[in-house]
Amino acid sequence: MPRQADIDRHDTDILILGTGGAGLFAALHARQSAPPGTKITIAVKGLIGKCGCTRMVQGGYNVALGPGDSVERHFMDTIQGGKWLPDQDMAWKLCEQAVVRVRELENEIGCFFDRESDGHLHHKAFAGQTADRTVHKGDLTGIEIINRLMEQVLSRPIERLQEHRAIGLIPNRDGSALAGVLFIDMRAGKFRFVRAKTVLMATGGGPTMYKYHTPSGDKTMDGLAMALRLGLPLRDMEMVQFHPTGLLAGDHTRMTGTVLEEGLRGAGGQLINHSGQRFMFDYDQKGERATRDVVSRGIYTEMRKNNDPEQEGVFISMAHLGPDNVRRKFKGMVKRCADSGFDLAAGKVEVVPTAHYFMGGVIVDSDTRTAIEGLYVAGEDAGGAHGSNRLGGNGVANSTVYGGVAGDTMGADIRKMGALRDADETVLAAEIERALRPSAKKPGHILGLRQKLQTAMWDEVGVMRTEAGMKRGLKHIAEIGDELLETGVDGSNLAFNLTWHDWLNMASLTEVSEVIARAGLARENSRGAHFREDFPEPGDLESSYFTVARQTGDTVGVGREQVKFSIVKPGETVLPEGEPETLVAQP
Amino acid sequence: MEVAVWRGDETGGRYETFDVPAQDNQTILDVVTWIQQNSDATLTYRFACRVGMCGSCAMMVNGTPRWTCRTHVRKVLKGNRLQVAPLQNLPVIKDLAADMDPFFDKWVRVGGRHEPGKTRHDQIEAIPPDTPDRENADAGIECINCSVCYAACDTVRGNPDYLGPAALQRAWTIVNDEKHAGRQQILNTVAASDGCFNCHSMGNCTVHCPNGLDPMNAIAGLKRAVTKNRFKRGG
Amino acid sequence: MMLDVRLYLAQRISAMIMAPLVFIHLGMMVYAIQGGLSAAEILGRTQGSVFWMLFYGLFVAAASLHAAIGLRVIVHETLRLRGMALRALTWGLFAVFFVMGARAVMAVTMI
Amino acid sequence: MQSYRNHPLWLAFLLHRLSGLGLALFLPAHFYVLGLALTDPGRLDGVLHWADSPVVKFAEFGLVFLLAVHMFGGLRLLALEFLPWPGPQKSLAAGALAGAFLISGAFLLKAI
Ligand SMILES: Cc1cc2nc3c(=O)[nH]c(=O)nc-3n(C[C@H](O)[C@H](O)[C@H](O)COP(=O)(O)OP(=O)(O)OC[C@H]3O[C@@H](n4cnc5c(N)ncnc54)[C@H](O)[C@@H]3O)c2cc1C
Ligand code: HEM
Ligand code: SF4
Ligand code: F3S
Ligand code: FES
Repeated sequence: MPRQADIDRHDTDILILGTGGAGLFAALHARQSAPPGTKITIAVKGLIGKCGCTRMVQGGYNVALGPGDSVERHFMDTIQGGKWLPDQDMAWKLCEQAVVRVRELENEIGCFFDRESDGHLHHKAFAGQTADRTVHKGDLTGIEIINRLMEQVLSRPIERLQEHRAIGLIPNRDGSALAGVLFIDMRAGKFRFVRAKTVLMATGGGPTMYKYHTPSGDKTMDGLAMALRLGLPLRDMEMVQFHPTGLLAGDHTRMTGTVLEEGLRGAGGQLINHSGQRFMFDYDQKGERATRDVVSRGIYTEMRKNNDPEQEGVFISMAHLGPDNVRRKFKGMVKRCADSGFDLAAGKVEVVPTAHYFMGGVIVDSDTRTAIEGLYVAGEDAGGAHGSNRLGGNGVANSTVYGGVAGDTMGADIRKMGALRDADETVLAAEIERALRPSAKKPGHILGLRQKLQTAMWDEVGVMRTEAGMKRGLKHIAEIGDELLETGVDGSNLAFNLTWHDWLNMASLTEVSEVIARAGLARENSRGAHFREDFPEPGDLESSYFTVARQTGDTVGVGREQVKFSIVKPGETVLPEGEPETLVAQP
Repeated sequence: MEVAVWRGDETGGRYETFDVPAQDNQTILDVVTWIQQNSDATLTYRFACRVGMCGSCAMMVNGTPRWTCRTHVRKVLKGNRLQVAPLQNLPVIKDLAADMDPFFDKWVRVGGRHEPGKTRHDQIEAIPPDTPDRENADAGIECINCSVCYAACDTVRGNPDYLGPAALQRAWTIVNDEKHAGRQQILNTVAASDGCFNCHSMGNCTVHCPNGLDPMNAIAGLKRAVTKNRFKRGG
Repeated sequence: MMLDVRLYLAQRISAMIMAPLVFIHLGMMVYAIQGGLSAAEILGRTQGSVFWMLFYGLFVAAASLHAAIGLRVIVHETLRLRGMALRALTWGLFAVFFVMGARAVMAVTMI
Repeated sequence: MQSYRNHPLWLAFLLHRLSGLGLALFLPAHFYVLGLALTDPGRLDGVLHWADSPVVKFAEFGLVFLLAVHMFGGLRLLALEFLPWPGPQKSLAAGALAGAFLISGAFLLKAI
């Protein structure tokens, strides 16, 4: 077992965790804002720009640049979509700065978003929007954004720590500020402690503790688990967004859970249950075109009714639109399904709701500062901007806007900061011991545990929840956590040892799963993504509260805090009088 | 099925054989994952998105570079046997994980980043999507930098300094991007030795690009553009 | 260290020059070969002809340049030769080809 | 051969390279033989007679074949590089090969 003396130690000024939209933007803005000579380091669990979910963005980016659209309208949609739970200052800044950020992406970073034939930006509308607002690059918007950002970062003198996994946020001796971050250099299998004056955490959440999930494989809630252990308050932790149509291809393939795009339903795709019937109109007058949460619940209800292990999900069928037409319009999706053996154009494909996005996260102010000096959080790791529901297209807007804000804020704050802080060596030692724990135990089957956790979360803390279910869920999670602590990993060679990282992934996921269940119990109403069968009503909007979870010692406590309607109150609007309710042509 | 997997690191290695149960809807990534999760916990490989967007998972499958998360076993299985190795033309880190830095270093070296002519305070330019330049730029834009073409190119194999198909394709995109402020500079870079003129149009890149892109054609475009530019400037 | 625009153009232009020459040359061969080759026959046609001298002179120059650059590429990619050695090899090959070729042209076209 | 090379464009490349190499190796020999006319016309004749034997005929056919293959392959490349060629490069490769066979075939027929 390495002693602390064997840890590689390393100093920098600005340290950024993660290379999604938030991390990469932060690096670029930090370079623009920080005094010359500031050392910037970017550390990531995978390869720069090649991991995380920003790259996987398909639909696009919400920005109020479309004809007739306004920041006010975007803001109102965000508040209403979030069922009045969003932090309004954050939501406002999101909508306002998205305009700047998209111009920056186009003019400075080099993205090219799809155009109308006259050369102006093309905008489309996701469900839940009252204007055509989403800019995109075909259905591979994330690749365009991340590739361009990645090039900008790679070609600047920014220090890179690739395949470096953050495992602990280490405070200074008196706990008043952050000293640095403990990593595992995954390739070497060694520990590395990096001190920095400011640290941005942008590890992107990612609800991958569900049986079906969309995010990329490197995302396992490490960030939120680290924040929890540091004692930071987390909000909206019960809010897990499910995408209604994840591919169902069996539990032996990593393809399962991956998204079949929203546009399929928008274009007229039909959902068919086990008895061959369309069912969505039983749940909502918009049928398949209803919002994500509604469709997810519809599908989930049908699945429960059926309860057939042979045919778990429902089917999406496009064939009535003409296979050639479908092939042309959804080229990428059709090819992707074909690669995994399904015919989307002419046949039908089995789908399930799949955990997609995590609205909860660390409490931050609208400049990304947290409760502890030196730590900043942006992107999916930060809570508040979306409330109970994230609109399609607001995710990448959020990560890029706040990543940039974080870079600027760190660049400014660092001017006031003196020397690097010394770490609390006992916390450092404890984190190392924690990570090395499995190498002292008898190797076991980690995948089995992960499957148990994913089933427990899907069944008990999933699309539809009850008090009894979540309590059962908590019991399972606790058992799984205990079992994990007794499960070992062959530690003879820790270099690029994926199984060790699977163990660490499980540790983060189990910790955060518990918080999700506890926060779910604390919210006794149904808002957005959180649906309680025992409390199906949204409750009084005026007295809306959000949940705040915090770990003290070994226990997680969840409280409630009143939502501040700092810009607009329920029942009111910031839109000028006489504005139409929606600008989107109704089908 | 019988799966031979390359095990080792930069100092060398050998194939080890595993017996993996066949399943419907099984990709090469699933096969490799199965081995790590059920048979040999020390196996190293790389993936992220699992749906063909991140370009982290490419490996040599039966001697051909492929994205493994989107390669169905059925498509490549030969006599119930499979052979999986790390991507060639790149250094190996461990087992199936290659070091992709040289690939990205060339992406940077070619000048593959946007040089802005405008700022975030300017309006977004109206650019019709169907001009020939824009269509040329768009043709290569969906590159996921997976390195499959780079591993497939025997010119890279012979000349490790050659910029390679993906970086050159990026250069071609930029040359056609009217928003880019330094297009001449890119032409100079690719005209130098180790640039576009090393390409022998052997087409491995185009044939194997999992996204159906055509770097060979992009490089031909560069050759033409540099040549034209050369004569225009006289000598 | 490998092909830049100058070498590339030299190789492509020499190729373009050779294309028609090869056609004619091959045509001649097909024609001449009927009834067997003899020195007298060949020389009778070519000796003293300024046209053939220019024709083959150009051919030899182009081919020497073209082949030298071609070999340079192959040697670089298969034997990893680079730097001065590679440059020396290229021009050495060119010189050998060119001198031998020039001798051959003189032999068949001068009286 | 590794499977990733198993397609017409790569075969065309290989053929072009091998034929180019073959030609480059033959070139000095060819020049040497013709150069004999300058020093020793008798020996040139001898060589040319010797060239009448079927083995040498066949070798010579091979050479013309190489030249034809290389030339058509080269023209194919030039077209690919200098004309903004859209797509059908495979047929171009096949066409080049066919042309080469035509020429060298004609040569062979004549020669026999
Ligand atoms: C399939 C899919 C489609 C989507 N489509 C859309 C869409 O159309 N529109 C939209 O607005 N949003 C969409 N989203 C949501 C959007 O992608 C995310 O909300 C957003 O990109 C998150 O950005 P981020 O920078 O916070 O995190 P990410 O982009 O996920 O980046 C997180 C980074 O942190 C790294 N990391 C994780 N753990 C560690 C650790 N322990 N140490 C070091 N590094 C670590 C990761 O490797 C990664 O680099 C989609 C999401 C998915 C999964
Ligand atoms: C009609 C005549 C010819 C044409 C159109 C032609 C065309 C070409 C072209 C375009 C190339 C570049 C290939 C590449 O970069 O991949 C090439 C390479 C080459 N050529 Fe020629 N050529 C001709 C005649 C010859 C002759 C007569 C010789 C030899 C004496 C020759 C020897 C070579 C060699 C050695 C190469 C290098 C091959 C390689 O890089 O793979 N060529 N030729
Ligand atoms: S061009 Fe194709 S093969 Fe090459 S890196 Fe890009 S996507 Fe991969
Ligand atoms: S494989 Fe290589 S040689 Fe050219 S055509 Fe593609 S870059
Ligand atoms: S895992 Fe992302 S491309 Fe295969």
